[in-house]
Amino acid sequence: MANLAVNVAGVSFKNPIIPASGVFGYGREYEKLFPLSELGGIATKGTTGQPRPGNPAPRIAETPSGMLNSVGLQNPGIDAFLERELPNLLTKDTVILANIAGSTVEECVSIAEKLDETDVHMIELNISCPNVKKGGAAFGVHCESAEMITAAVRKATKKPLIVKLSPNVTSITDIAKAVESAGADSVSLINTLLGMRINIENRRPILRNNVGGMSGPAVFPIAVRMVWQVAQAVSIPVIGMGGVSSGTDAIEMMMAGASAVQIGAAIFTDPYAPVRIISEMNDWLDAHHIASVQEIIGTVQPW
Amino acid sequence: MANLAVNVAGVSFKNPIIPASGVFGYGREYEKLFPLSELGGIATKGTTGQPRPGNPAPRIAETPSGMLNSVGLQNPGIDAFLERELPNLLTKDTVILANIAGSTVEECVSIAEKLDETDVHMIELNISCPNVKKGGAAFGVHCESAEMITAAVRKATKKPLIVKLSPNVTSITDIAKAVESAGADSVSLINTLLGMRINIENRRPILRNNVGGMSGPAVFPIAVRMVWQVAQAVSIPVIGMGGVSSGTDAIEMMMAGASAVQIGAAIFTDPYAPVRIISEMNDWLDAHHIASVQEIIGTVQPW
Amino acid sequence: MADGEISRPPFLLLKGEIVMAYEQMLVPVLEKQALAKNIYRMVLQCRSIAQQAACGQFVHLLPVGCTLRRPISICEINKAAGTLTIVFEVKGTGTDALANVRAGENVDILGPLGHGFTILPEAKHVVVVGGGIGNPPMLSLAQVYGERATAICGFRSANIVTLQDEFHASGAETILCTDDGTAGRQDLVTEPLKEQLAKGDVDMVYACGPRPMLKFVAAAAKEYGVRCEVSMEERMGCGIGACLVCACQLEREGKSVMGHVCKDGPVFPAEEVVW
Amino acid sequence: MADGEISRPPFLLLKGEIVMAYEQMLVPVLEKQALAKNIYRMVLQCRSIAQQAACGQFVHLLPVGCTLRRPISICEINKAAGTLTIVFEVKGTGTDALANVRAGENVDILGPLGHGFTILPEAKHVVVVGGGIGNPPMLSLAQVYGERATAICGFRSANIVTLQDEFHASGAETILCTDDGTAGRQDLVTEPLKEQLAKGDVDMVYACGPRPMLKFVAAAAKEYGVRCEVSMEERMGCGIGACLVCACQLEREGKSVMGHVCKDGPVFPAEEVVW
Ligand SMILES: Cc1cc2nc3c(=O)[nH]c(=O)nc-3n(C[C@H](O)[C@H](O)[C@H](O)COP(=O)(O)OP(=O)(O)OC[C@H]3O[C@@H](n4cnc5c(N)ncnc54)[C@H](O)[C@@H]3O)c2cc1C
Ligand SMILES: Cc1cc2nc3c(=O)[nH]c(=O)nc-3n(C[C@H](O)[C@H](O)[C@H](O)COP(=O)(O)OP(=O)(O)OC[C@H]3O[C@@H](n4cnc5c(N)ncnc54)[C@H](O)[C@@H]3O)c2cc1C
Ligand SMILES: Cc1cc2nc3c(=O)[nH]c(=O)nc-3n(C[C@H](O)[C@H](O)[C@H](O)COP(=O)(O)O)c2cc1C
Ligand SMILES: Cc1cc2nc3c(=O)[nH]c(=O)nc-3n(C[C@H](O)[C@H](O)[C@H](O)COP(=O)(O)O)c2cc1C
Ligand code: FES
Ligand code: FES
Repeated sequence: MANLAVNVAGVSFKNPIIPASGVFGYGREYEKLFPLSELGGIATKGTTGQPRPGNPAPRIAETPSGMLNSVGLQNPGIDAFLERELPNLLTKDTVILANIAGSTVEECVSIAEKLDETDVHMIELNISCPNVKKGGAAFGVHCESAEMITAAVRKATKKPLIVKLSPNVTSITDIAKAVESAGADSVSLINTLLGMRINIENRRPILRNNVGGMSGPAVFPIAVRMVWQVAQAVSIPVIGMGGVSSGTDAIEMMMAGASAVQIGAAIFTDPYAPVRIISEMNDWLDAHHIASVQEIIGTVQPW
Repeated sequence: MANLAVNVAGVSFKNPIIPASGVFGYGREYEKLFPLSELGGIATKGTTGQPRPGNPAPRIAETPSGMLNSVGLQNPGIDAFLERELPNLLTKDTVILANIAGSTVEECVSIAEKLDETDVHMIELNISCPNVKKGGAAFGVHCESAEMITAAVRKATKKPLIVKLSPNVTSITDIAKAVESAGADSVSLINTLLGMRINIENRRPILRNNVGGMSGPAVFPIAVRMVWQVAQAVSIPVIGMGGVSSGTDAIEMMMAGASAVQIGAAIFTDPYAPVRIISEMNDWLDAHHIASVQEIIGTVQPW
Repeated sequence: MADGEISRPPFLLLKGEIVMAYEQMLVPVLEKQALAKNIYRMVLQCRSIAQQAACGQFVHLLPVGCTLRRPISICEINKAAGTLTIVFEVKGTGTDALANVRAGENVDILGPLGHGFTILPEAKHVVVVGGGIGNPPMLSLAQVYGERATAICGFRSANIVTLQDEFHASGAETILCTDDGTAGRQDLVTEPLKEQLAKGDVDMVYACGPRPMLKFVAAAAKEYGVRCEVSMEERMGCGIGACLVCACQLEREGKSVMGHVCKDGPVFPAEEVVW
Repeated sequence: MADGEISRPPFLLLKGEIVMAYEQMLVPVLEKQALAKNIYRMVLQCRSIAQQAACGQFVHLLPVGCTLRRPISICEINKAAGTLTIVFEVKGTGTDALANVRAGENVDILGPLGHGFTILPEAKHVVVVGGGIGNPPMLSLAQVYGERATAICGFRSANIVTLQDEFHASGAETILCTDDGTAGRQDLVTEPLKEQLAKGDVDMVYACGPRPMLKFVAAAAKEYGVRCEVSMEERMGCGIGACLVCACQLEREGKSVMGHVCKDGPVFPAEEVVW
């Protein structure tokens, strides 16, 4: 048994594996398959100030080794989250990352203030959802707006603050540096890549929202590259995600520089993916006589 | 038999299918499998001013439903291309797109001037190779540099000028509009997405160049989305590529707005991919009683 | 766990007891047949899933090579044998891959999932209406109600008529309709449905099929003031209610709510559906 | 085209004659055996490819589910039977998928490819040196030269020793070495090689195996002034010389040139290789 514990921004995780925001709800459905206490942490579905119905269906399309989604932040709103979901989650003996997805600075700040008064362990500020627009572009695609919103939320909470970055940018390292300078304690990446599929029989986009976010194994090489670049560019810890579907994928992501790893689409293929991946990581470490998973973080040697 | 002919920037193609730059060399090897005259056109390997040896090997890695390459523009240089390859290509009864990959404006201009004196049909200016750097970033990732280099090459040649765009940007429509305003007759997209894979056993990137360009079916949804966005943003014709591996993929790309379609990685899986795709497109059009492939261009109806 | 079924490996770290409402496992295909062109019937050995399964629920199958699972309704439940029967039509890559699984090979199943049909133990007469590939889930209802059920099976044409022997064997009065009259009555399913409803003794109408058909069935039931449940489709991710992918607009107590086909459905009271 | 081989469909638009140097087709696996743990031998029926194949060339196989083909050297060429034999080790996903193909099923092949070994019809004595999974391509050379060849087969350990019967049957003097002495001599292949070279009658040394071994073999041949050819590996895309993916640094006439393993190789004169 290797030691799987990691530490991100001062928070201890029993292992590095965290179901990603949006695929795991608030854990209730997966708890019927495995105990949530097995997980390093749980990133909750993106929360907005008010309840949101999300986009019309269809909201999902399969793509080669991947998928598109356009759920569009359907959620019951921060108050219902605090009342109905968070207390239950906090009893589960795992780190809870509350994901914020406001569409204005004020909305994000107000949600952060409310979370600051709870026992939630970390806040993950999503500035990268392709559907959250401010003046035509998401906060996360420009350094100025990324920095501004991070600084505002930073002031609103003492909780460890993770900022979740978009891959749909020219330079993800510039954005990462901007949010670091604005006080983020960690960055998580990547959110989904904007994609589209068309039903050629009816000449309509498959997603009712026309475009959606691509994730799954297909995006893994892009995620590894971005995690590697960002880990070199900033000194705060990086949480890696994007296409991780096996223990060796998670090891690869950590060698690229991730201190912890989130699991998204893989859970649709295999509902046990997070616990399977934890188990596979352990097996790999044992087979390689590596005592602690922390030893591998950022150890890739570029040529 | 549907009519497969298309017209791009005044040039007639017998069908919309063009092997993409870099995967097809100058056609000599594939000519041993099928006559080059079957093809709509051929995009030649990127040409630089001087011969280039490219990057050290390994230069390729497989990824889920895709691949990474880091060939790095190995080519014999423009003079050898003009002397040894172009004359042969021009006898093949297919449209020749000479791909330019200079790393400075002067280099691109000088290559364009030399091509202008030949009978080559079109010039495809690659401003998007992740390996061609100018001051730390490729020309293709900023509007100003994209516009500047396009304008310079535009002045150097009367040939129909296609500018090939990078997907590694925040807004590909902004870049497309910039090169349109600088006089491009067409845009082609997408070039490869920057990615990375690590061999976790030796903790080294698989590619000797550390990072490489991702292509293949995995990127298809991203390519369709970008072609759709760009086709709406500009009024010059769009040549679509990225992950096309079947006749229905090509139809989907054209419905998204492409006037012609290039085929890259698919040819590694199936060396007959371009001719198979032409044949499959024809079958689909016949089955749907569509007389001419031109009727489907840009016909997707967004919700 | 029965012979041949492979439940999840006991993960190194997995401790503590879980009360499973659904399970994921690899289970053997006991039988596979083509019922018509592109329509296959499969019997899966999955004792614990069959034990818990109810009419109208579905299973979420992972075809080889796919990223996403495919939802398929349960057609027959045999709790004694520990088997489930499914019937599916090849529509795309996923169902094609499923159709290539041979008897004796395994499939990856997650189930039973969703909210099934409400069974009325006291009902005297129920009508089950299937359209096309919507017929299979109606069979399990016919088997529950037997002679108390009237099964109306609608198909486009004779060449895709399936499961008629099984419907007859269930004891249900079975009325076959085709759009083109090549088998049974040349009628839409709503005609025989109205005849049944006109009898005045129908306690419940159940339906599965294309959306326009469901809409007409729901309207007919409403006209006669008879309770009606319909099985809906939507593209899915998780299949268990976590990802919110399978949204469908519902109207509950006058309010518009966003429901989810995998958890709140696939069976909904017809009056909740926003057509 | 022989029975069972499926060459490319006659594309609607394909007209005109092509002289094929290589072909791509689906061909049946006639035999498949495990020779050792994770090492498989396959006999492929591919008449026209076998007709054109030469020692040291390779075939480019597409495993199911892969984007890229996998290069595998030709181990035996039977022009009369129209078959090729290959031997491969399972290393990753692609070779694993190949290992799961059963006799009777088809594989997608592109070949014969590359530049093979130079056969010296007049040679009196040649030495073929294989290391590990580099042994199979040496067999076809042993079969060409028969008693005029000495085959030196090096392996890590007895459990992966393969093809020894076939080497003996070729008529070649066969010397088996293992690193750990569990079979044959406990020696690196370079020891018996030097013994052979010391005889003074060797016309050519051929080698395939791990790069460090090739380097020592090349050095030994050079020391004795004997011509030497080595078979190199590099990751490939097209396999036919178009994509420039499989680059390897060469020295030709004092000049550094970028060669390509798939077209200029996989067999190179040892003195051209930049070690
Ligand atoms: C609750 C439920 C029960 C179902 N029961 C049956 C059944 O008993 N028999 C049967 O033949 N079919 C059934 N379907 C439809 C079946 O799920 C689809 O035909 C199947 O998913 C198509 O997959 P494909 O790979 O062949 O098609 P593709 O078009 O290649 O699939 C691409 C993606 O779209 C999804 N998709 C496409 N069509 C549908 C659809 N109609 N519903 C949901 N997802 C879809 C796929 O699951 C996949 O994720 C049911 C659907 C639902 C939601
Ligand atoms: C000319 C030539 C002849 C060969 N002959 C044989 C043979 O006869 N028997 C045999 O067992 N092996 C042979 N190999 C090596 C064989 O090609 C690789 O072991 C195989 O490609 C690994 O694929 P994989 O999917 O199992 O491994 P993965 O690591 O999953 O492969 C990932 C990618 O890397 C490539 N790759 C990995 N290792 C190699 C390698 N050593 N050489 C080339 N590409 C590689 C794969 O082709 C694939 O594109 C030969 C290689 C070359 C270049
Ligand atoms: C169905 C779905 C819903 C998602 N919803 C959210 C969300 O609400 N907030 C968020 O930050 N990311 C959301 N994501 C993105 C994931 O958290 C993750 O960043 C992305 O899917 C990449 O990881 P993967 O390739 O493992 O799926 C969602 C992803 C999926 C597939
Ligand atoms: C091996 C390889 C080499 C390439 N070389 C070039 C090049 O020299 N110039 C260029 O513009 N694009 C080059 N490309 C990019 C392709 O032309 C194409 O834009 C990209 O591969 C996306 O298409 P695909 O998904 O069909 O492969 C290369 C791609 C590959 C795979
Ligand atoms: S499919 Fe995930 S909530 Fe229904
Ligand atoms: S693999 Fe394409 S040139 Fe060698």
